[in-house]
Amino acid sequence: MTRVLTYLQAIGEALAQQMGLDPTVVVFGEDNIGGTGCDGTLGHAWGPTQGLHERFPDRVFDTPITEAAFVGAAVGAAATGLRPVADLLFVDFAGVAFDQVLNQAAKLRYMAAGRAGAPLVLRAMWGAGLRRGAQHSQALYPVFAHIPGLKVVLPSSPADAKGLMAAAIQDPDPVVFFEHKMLYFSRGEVPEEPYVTPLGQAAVVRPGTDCTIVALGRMVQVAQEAAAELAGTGVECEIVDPRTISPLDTETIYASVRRTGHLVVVDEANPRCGAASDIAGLVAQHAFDALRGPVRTVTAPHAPTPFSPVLEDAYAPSAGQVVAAVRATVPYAEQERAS
Amino acid sequence: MTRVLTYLQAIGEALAQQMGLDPTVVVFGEDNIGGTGCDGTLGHAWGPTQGLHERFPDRVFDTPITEAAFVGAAVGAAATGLRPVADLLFVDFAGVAFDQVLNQAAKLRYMAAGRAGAPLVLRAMWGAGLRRGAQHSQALYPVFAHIPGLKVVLPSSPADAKGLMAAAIQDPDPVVFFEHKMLYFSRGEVPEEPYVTPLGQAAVVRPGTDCTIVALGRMVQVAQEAAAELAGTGVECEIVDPRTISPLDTETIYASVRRTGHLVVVDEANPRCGAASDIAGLVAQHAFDALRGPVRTVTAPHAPTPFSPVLEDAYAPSAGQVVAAVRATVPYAEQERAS
Amino acid sequence: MPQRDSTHPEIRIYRTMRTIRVFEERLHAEFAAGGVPGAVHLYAGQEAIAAGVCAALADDDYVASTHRGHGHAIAKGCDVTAMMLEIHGKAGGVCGGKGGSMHIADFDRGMLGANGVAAGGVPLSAGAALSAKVRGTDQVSVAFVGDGGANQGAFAESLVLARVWNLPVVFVVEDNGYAQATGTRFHLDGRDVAPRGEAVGVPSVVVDGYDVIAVRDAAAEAVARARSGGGPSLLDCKAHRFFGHMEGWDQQGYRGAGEVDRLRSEHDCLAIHTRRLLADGTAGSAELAAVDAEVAELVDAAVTAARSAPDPDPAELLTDVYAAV
Amino acid sequence: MPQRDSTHPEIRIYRTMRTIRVFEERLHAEFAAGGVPGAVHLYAGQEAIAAGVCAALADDDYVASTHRGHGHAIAKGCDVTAMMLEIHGKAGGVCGGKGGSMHIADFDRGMLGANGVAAGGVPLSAGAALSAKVRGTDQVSVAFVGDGGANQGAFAESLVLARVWNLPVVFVVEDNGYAQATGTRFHLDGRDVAPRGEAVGVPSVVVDGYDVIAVRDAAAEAVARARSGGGPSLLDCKAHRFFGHMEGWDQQGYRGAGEVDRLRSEHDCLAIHTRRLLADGTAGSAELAAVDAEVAELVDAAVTAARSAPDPDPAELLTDVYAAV
Ligand SMILES: Cc1ncc(C[n+]2csc(CCOP(=O)(O)OP(=O)(O)O)c2C)c(N)n1
Ligand SMILES: Cc1ncc(C[n+]2csc(CCOP(=O)(O)OP(=O)(O)O)c2C)c(N)n1
Ligand SMILES: [Mg+2]
Ligand SMILES: [Mg+2]
Repeated sequence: MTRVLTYLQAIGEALAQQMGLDPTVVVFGEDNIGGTGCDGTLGHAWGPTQGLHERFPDRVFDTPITEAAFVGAAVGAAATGLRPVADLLFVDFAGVAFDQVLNQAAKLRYMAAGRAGAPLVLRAMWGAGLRRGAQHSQALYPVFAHIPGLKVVLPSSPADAKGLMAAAIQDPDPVVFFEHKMLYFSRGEVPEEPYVTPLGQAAVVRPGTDCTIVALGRMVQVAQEAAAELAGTGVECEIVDPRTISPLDTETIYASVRRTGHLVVVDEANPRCGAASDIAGLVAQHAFDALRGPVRTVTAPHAPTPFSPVLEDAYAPSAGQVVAAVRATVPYAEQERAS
Repeated sequence: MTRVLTYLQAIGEALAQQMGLDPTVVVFGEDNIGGTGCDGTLGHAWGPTQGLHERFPDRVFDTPITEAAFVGAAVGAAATGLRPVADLLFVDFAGVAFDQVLNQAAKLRYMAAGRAGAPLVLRAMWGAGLRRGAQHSQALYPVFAHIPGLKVVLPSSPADAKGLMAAAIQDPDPVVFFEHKMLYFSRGEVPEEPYVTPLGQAAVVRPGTDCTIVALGRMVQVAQEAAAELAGTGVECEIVDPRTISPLDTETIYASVRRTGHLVVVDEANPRCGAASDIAGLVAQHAFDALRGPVRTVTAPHAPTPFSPVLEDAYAPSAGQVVAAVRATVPYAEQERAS
Repeated sequence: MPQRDSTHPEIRIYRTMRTIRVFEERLHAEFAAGGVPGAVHLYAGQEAIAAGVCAALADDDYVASTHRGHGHAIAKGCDVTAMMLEIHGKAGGVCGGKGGSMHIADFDRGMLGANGVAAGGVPLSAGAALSAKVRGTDQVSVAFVGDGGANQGAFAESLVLARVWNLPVVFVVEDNGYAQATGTRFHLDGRDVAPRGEAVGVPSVVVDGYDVIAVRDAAAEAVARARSGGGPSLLDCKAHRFFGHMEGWDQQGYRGAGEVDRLRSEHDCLAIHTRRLLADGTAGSAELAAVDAEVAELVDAAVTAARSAPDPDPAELLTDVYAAV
Repeated sequence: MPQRDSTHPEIRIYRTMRTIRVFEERLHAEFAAGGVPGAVHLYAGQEAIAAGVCAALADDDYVASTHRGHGHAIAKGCDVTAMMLEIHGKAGGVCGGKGGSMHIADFDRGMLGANGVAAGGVPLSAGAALSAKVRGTDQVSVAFVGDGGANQGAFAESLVLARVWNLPVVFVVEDNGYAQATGTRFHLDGRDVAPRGEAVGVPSVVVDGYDVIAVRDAAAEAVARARSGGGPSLLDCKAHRFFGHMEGWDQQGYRGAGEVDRLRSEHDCLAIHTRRLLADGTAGSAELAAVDAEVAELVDAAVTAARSAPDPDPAELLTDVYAAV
């Protein structure tokens, strides 16, 4: 009895189920109900909150374009008994609410020595591919992962999206939940009943012996394509999807590198102080002895996202780049032995 | 004819000299003149802008507490002929102006395909040690270094502070200039005439053969202490101060690691997606063959900055931690051979 | 451009409005046909605001725009073909194809850029005004912002900064009734934005945004105030949009039955201006028809150019992050 | 606390004000003597605002505070010794020594925290109001903000959000004449903040912040409005501070000659309240002297405790980043 949902539907289902299970869960953001016309009729939400308002009319709210206020309100509400799920729309808009994330949500528990917390979820669309230009296409999770006190979730499949959203809502700490806009209509099997995918547990989404590929978000798909191509030439890659970049399941990564001896990290974010170099640096520190060749990172360039389709298509890492990176790190000898 | 200035004075001298050289340089921020009393008398600025208003009354401004507006105004002014130096006070306050840095200043040139730019300097006090608590003690430069389009400067000495500020003001792109609050009253020789310390050029502040220590900002001092202690036991460390974290002078770092075979990165920022792991990751990728042992990073913990002096003193890396990291990476055999 | 200068100013305004209208209606059709990438927010219906405000500006004055920026760009004199190429992401676009509809900018024309962030451009405009003031020119800067964007902190802060620094800036609120699907009845609590300006000492007026002459006159007064050292002003202009929030995004289910039809039949700023020009004899219908023909040709040529223009060189991906050294 | 309840409310207010005053004067002396770490922003002079507002609140109502937060915390019922320990960074501090003066919080008392970011706490307060509303309690939330912080976008946005969501929140502007060294004459253009509330539909009044009864009455009206579903209000309270912006930081050179002396002699809210209590017979001087003695002892004991309290366990550095698992 398998059931297939889109990533978008899976997130929506998690929201609905968690609201059903916990009356303190509230959901808000711009057009999360779907707007109100001049004559007072309610509109229809476009994204994962579609239909929620009909089921939970007292717990889904539209907001004016006041991200600093409503993200801050999520913090205040979370510290006083609610579990808010606030919607930033594009993660790029975190800029206008950043103080409330950086200085309020992330630090509240620490500054209060644990006597309060901010169990909120901040939803944010991210990633390149939709021709939205530099201010609507960023990854930015490295910025959030840098901040102690936050958890940062990057689902790559519908099933994970549902389970991780459930976990994020139930988590006692603030979670930034990244939804890749190019995955919204990707499809996959999703169990119907509520379930939780724990934060901080990586998934080995493809086993392999020759090279570890750590891939994040949409890059998991790209890594799969690359791995399939490499398998054709006898190189078996193991793909690890961390699923949450903070906390990071380093043990699964180190264990994989210990098996394969090689590491390629594929990350759609910008390279400097990014997730790829973070993982590369951690491995160089804690699993150095396992490495039989240089670590390779494949990332977006150190550049904003261009609008033009032809340029944007060259922006995020491609399977071809991943293949090349694996080939560059796995010595030819090994490749041949492996084949 | 040597002359000694504090770091604070050196920055002030750079501001004054560059304003003298270039009539388009303007300086503003909260109390940059020094305030205006109820009866209209002007106050005295506390920091590096002290005295500037007397010399350049038409180009130094106080601002209301409107960081989003005045940082954005710096972008608009920079794109239309001025070279603004805007003062965030504490870098922590970047949160309330972050959109203007992330989405406006950093991306303007790219989105306009190079037909305009935003040559501004954003001054920001950073770092732990002054008992200011979690919202006034952050490092945060990894967040800025992550963003393409920005340059990020971290002077560690008065002489560099002056030269780098001159370079930042003259640079055609937006520069975030980090002033460590615990270095303000540190003293050093500073040439009197205007000069420029180029962005993107690391300094080897101590030559050595056994281990490379890359240290940033105030950590350069800490690394010096550690190196002195290690020298006593026969381990000669080479200290590299990148001076700018974006652009990063990777060549000087790689060259040093190629000489020493070992790398310890000392960074006051938080560890995840931070500067230390960035440098560690880059070396593991591009100078892997030179590494004769695991990279080590010494950073603040993944925690906000605590207020209590006893806790805060344990927050930023100490010389003892650096010594331990060097000892852990440089094998005892080598240490003995070296001694 | 002496020929242009000899035209009656209100006919120049007509040309501007007509250009925007045709540009936008055409983009709507092209988008529906699948020929346009990206996020396209059409300005049709609000032409009187851009045209009226920019009619009160000099060439070297500044405007900072919104995500709904085509009208401002055209009214500020940006090249229509270069804009069309930009919207198509082509080489030769006014931003080399790197910006797209939401980031059209042309600093040579004082167009500081459309902006993907609500109210994101408002502080930039204040900065351009500061620049003019420090450089000692008499340039004025305009900040366009939507009713939704007017709720952003950056807008409120910019009003304060402009007042305190006495900047030559004009804030132009374009209250088109909606922020995405959310009506001002909800997000402005049914109120005007003008009192927010007044509250911080910025002279503010509500303006009929369907009446281009009313807009121009209000703008002229604000611009004169700014140029003469009187500091900032705010115009709260009311004019609803013809199309949905964004092409391909909404079915406008949130709009009342017949709302758009009524808008087009009763509140078409272009029709209103046309009727006035004809009624008071400023223009004859032949003259306007000639303008219409020229505009049609201009936009048609722009679309043709955009279709056949080459893509940007892939190497452009990595340029312009920083100034070339 | 039945004994406390039987005290006349205006004497309870006196006790609160007196406690704040003595706490702050003592901290000033302790800081000068070198015994206090960190950034300490004293509230003395403004006591009537915290005491008046909190007198209108119930125990389970919320307040979000500013960097100048001691007065709010004391008025909301936080333990004075735990606060003093916190300010000294000691174990047993109300935030375990991890917060310090700028982050004193006590959620059990509805004190959502002092805040190091100007206006940073205002949205939190709106969120607590939302929480009360959704949970169906009649709790009310107060957001304190300075005149300087009132220029922050987060404040403007919170006013809008509170209006649109009709939240039970009271915005209390503490206009003490300065933001650091910059006078309201400059940064508010000499204006009140109240019109900014009115502009977005939030009922707003200017209140004499030296008169604790005026503050309490205005607060009571606003709180009643909030509790009964009438939504947000704004009080724009005027009262200057006695000390500099921050201990150890400024010499107050920006303040006019004699300004502080005049303030202390003519506008001391505590003296004003004392005179009234005595004049209308609500209290006798012996009764107030008894309160004074108790307060003196309380604060003295707090300082003594703070001096001798142990430092936090160094292991605390790494706890409370996330909830313990
Ligand atoms: C800070 C921010 N929040 C949200 C958005 C998403 N968004 C894009 S346009 C829009 C509505 C803007 O409404 P308004 O300012 O009235 O302009 P209009 O679209 O009506 O011209 C929203 C919410 C954004 N671009 N920026
Ligand atoms: C966003 C932000 N900008 C700047 C500061 C630095 N700062 C701390 S207090 C202060 C003045 C605040 O003035 P006001 O709000 O009037 O409060 P007061 O100190 O007078 O009580 C400033 C500018 C800050 N804390 N937060
Ligand atoms: Mg609108
Ligand atoms: Mg003040």
